[in-house]
Amino acid sequence: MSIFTEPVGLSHFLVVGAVLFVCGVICMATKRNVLGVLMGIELVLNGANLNFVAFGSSVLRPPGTEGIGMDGQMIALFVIVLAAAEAAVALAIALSYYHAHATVDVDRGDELRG
Amino acid sequence: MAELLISISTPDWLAHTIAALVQCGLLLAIALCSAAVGIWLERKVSARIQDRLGPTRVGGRFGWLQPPADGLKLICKEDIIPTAADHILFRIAPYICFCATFCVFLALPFANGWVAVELNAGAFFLLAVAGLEIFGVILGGYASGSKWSLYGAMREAAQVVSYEIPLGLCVVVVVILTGTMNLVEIGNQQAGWFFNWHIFHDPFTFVVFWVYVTCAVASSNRAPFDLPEAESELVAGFLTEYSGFRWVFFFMGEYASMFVVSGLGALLFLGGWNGPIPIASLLGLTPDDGDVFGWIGNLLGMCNFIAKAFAGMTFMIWLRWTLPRLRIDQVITTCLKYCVPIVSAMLAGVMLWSFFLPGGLIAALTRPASFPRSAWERTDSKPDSFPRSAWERTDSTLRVDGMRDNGRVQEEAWRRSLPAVRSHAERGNEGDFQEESR
Amino acid sequence: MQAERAQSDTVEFDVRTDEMLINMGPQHPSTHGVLRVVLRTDGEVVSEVTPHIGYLHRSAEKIAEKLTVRQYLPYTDRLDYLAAMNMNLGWALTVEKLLGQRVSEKTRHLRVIVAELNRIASHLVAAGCFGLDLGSFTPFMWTFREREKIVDLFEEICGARLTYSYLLPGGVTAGPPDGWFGRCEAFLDQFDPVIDELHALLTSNAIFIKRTADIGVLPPEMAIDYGCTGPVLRASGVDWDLRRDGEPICTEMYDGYTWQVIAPTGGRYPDDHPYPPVPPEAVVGDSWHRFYVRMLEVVQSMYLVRQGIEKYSAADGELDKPIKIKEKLPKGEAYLETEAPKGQMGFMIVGDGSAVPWRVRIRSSSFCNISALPEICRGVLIADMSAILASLDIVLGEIDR
Amino acid sequence: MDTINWHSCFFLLLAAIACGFAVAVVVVGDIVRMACCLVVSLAAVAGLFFLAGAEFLGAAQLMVYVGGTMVLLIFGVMLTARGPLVSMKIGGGQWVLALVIGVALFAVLLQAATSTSAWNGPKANDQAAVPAAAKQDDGAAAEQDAAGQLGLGLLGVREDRLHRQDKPVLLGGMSGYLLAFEIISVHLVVVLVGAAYLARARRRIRNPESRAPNPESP
Repeated sequence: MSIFTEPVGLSHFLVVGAVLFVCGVICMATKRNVLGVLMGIELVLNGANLNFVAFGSSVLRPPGTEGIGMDGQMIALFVIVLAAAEAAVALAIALSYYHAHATVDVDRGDELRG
Repeated sequence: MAELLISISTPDWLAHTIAALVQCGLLLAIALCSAAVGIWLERKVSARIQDRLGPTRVGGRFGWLQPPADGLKLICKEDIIPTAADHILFRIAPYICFCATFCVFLALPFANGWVAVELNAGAFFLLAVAGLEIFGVILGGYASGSKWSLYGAMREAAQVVSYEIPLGLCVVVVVILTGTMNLVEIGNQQAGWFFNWHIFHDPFTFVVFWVYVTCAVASSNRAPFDLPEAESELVAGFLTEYSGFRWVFFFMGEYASMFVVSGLGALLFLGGWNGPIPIASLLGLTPDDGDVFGWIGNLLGMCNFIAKAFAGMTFMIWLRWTLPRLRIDQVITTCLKYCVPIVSAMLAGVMLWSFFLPGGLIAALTRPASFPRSAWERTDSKPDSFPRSAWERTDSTLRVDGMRDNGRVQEEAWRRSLPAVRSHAERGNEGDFQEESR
Repeated sequence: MQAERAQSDTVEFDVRTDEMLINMGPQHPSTHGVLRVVLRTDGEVVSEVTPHIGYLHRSAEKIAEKLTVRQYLPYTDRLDYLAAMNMNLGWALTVEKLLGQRVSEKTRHLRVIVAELNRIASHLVAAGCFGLDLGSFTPFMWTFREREKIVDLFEEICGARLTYSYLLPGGVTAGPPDGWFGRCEAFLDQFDPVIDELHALLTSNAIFIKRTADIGVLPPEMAIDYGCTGPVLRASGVDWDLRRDGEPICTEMYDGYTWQVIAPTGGRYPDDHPYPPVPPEAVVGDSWHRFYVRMLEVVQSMYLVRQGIEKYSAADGELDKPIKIKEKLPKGEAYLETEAPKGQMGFMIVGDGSAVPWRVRIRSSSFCNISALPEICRGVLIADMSAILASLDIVLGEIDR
Repeated sequence: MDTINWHSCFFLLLAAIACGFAVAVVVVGDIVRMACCLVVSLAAVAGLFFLAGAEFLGAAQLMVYVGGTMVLLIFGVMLTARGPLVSMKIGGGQWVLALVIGVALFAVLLQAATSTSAWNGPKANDQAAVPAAAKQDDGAAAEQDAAGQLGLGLLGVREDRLHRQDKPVLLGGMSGYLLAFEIISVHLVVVLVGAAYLARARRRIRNPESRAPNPESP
């Protein structure tokens, strides 16, 4: 019953997704750099994405059972696209934040004026 | 191969590992050889352009062994890491660059079925992985701790990210024509005479090919788009602080990626392994005629493909030694003001063309009367003018012609989903679909 | 337009980032030697340019105060080492002006021939390096191939390939060997079509035009203010050439020769020629015109060489012998500017009655030309920097002296 | 000894890379090294997508995320990382807090992931010996043209659901993603314009006559 001989299942993917998600959350919590926070968000989204793909995959389930099929990949695709868009906006915000505050430390930006 | 090893009582895991390593080694050899031949070609072609002889002595008359000699010299050089550099990133950057290029070879088919990993999304995968090369360049440029290197890295980022858009659109054009992203199928659909090549499919694809050439040159950082290492402006750009072995890796990565973009161009537009004349099928060297003959035919096809890729490389070398370098704003302008709009317009054009004249230009010219069924008639009534094998194989996966295939899949899907989406269809789409599919 | 640019005190940017100070040189491929230019950049845009010179300073003027004028001649070779003949000529003419000597007809024509041949060689280097600095290596090889033939010719007459020390005050070291003029003409004949190739490779190349047209525009007033001379001045539309407009000792050398001064006065070049026309993007005084003026001057120099060969064989008399090594200089001073390939090269000699000059001063054309660099480089991109620098065609040996 | 399941081996390898570099992203202080680790982690996730049979998605992940997003990130890093800003430390208390929350969250997720037995995957004897091979022959039928199915799905046709005509509920609401596709397209355009607008610095025009130095400069 070694992991090297047993096929992987959905749970394995979910665990990896969980690790990514948690790393992302910790990253968001502990980084003061705007870009660090952004990277945490990317990790979280990827953890979620991995779950979607795993749920939608047919190779990871016992034969005969059915997952969410194409929907998993579809949603993951949307997440990827939206994450790219989000990164672009976040980067633009980071840039203009930098111009305004001359730093990328999120703790300095505690006033809402631009 | 793994089976062979198992049969001589090698443990299962060892057999598979050895087989995998051998295949990796084979691919690596191809990548390195393409880089080495590219370097030799660069030396000889540039020499001819400049009224010189180039290498003449190392390894015989034509300086065949010059690339290994170069490599040996560079490996013997002192490995310098600047004090201001970020040591770890500086060290790994060249390997990232080379590995990304090497991974592309995984999905690059050399002949019908001769590909390490046949992916359904092969064309997309190829673009995606080739795009990773910039990551190594950016890291190298940043980690060098030199302003010139940083400039090179920033230019690379701006340039390559911009050029991925038109490059991707060029590939999409071909994907629309073929209805698949599987590179082997894309190659097989161009089997036969040269007018089956996608470049001659219609006037739009002809234009798209040249846009592809521009973007391919730009995305592999070759002159006149070699801004990241512009030696007269940025000393050597991202390569400024590199020397010896690491520099070799960047260099090999560059030449291997030249081979890749040329090969991809050949696959997408120039028939891949299908020569201008279908020699293999005329001589009876298709897989149908037996394994051995099929193998020989594939070998011919591979030679054909490699010849095309090197022709592409020669073209890039020729460009490099003829044209001055563009400026960064002009590079971006070329991309965003010319390449993207042109290829977008051509995309629309190709869509319309393959909607109305699915058979391509030659079919449209030779059989204007049979419109719009020309594609069907051509394949059904005159199968002999095309290699049978290709058609039959693609037929089995419902892929003969892009439009026909797409139409059929959509039609079937639509038919089967009618009860569910009836209400949707009644809003006006149904009529269109039925008309076009009949 | 460029002037406007220079006058506006702020440079605007879409995405503003940190400013960066960058040392371009002294070890940089496109600073033509050991020039160091400090760039203040914002992204790719250069907001301030400061040239720092002196890395090749060899006390050329001071050395002249320790040697006799003939002994000093080899040092002039090292000023503009790409046009050593013209440096020799400038020194020789200045010494002759101080001594009040005149040379024979044959010597005069021989001087015209070698000086103009060297002008061709110098302009070829300028054109090739221009291509090189724009990232095109091939023109460099092609121009050097042609220059090599000129250098071969020079080697035949004086034995040296770079530092000739041939045109001495009072005469030349030795007459040309047998058949030398024939080989000169043979060179010119085969060189004629090569010029077309160079034009095809650069002048009319779309990328070349995009990279150089309207880049580094030097208005005529500014050119005059900064003391720019030579092709740089003429490309700004100022019709000024010391071979025609200089002191008598210069212009007399070219008596009887027909040729044209290449300058786009009023935006037009003087003559119909078979070479590519001025592209609509080009502005008088920009980098493209500086390149073009040199390319057209090459043709004029070819005319001059051909005429010189004719006149030399027709001339009577002998070649002059140079002055003695320890020729005494009269009390007094002489200053003379001659038209060297890169601009006006001026030598000033103050004699105190001995054989060694009391003071020598050298006015270098590249020095004045590069002083305009900060003005014309404001607000350009980094890539334009090397284009502008190449179009100024500087030689550090002459700037630093 | 059982036959080695290569699919599982590759999964382990990629999962280790993905998780390891994700942890590295958290631990490493230097922003550029963080970005580097993140890229490796994301690339490994793309590999996991391949293993799960989502080839198109894996390529999309490589292209959009690793290629595009990371370059954007690095761009930002380079524009903003200067001197002391490169690493900004936070206090130990915050670290502890974050770790506690993180571990708790992980425990919950782990429990959720492993609790359902159906999720534990196919057993070795369920399928032909190697699922990677199985994927190639019969599982492949469904995965054969994932990109095509995705595309049709975006156009409102769910090819993979066509055989479920017995359950109209499944088909009714979930027939396709045409509307989502359209919304996202518009969203992307808005984002493009918005990002371009945000990134522009406010213009300080002292001399109204002066113009931008190079209208074409990026």
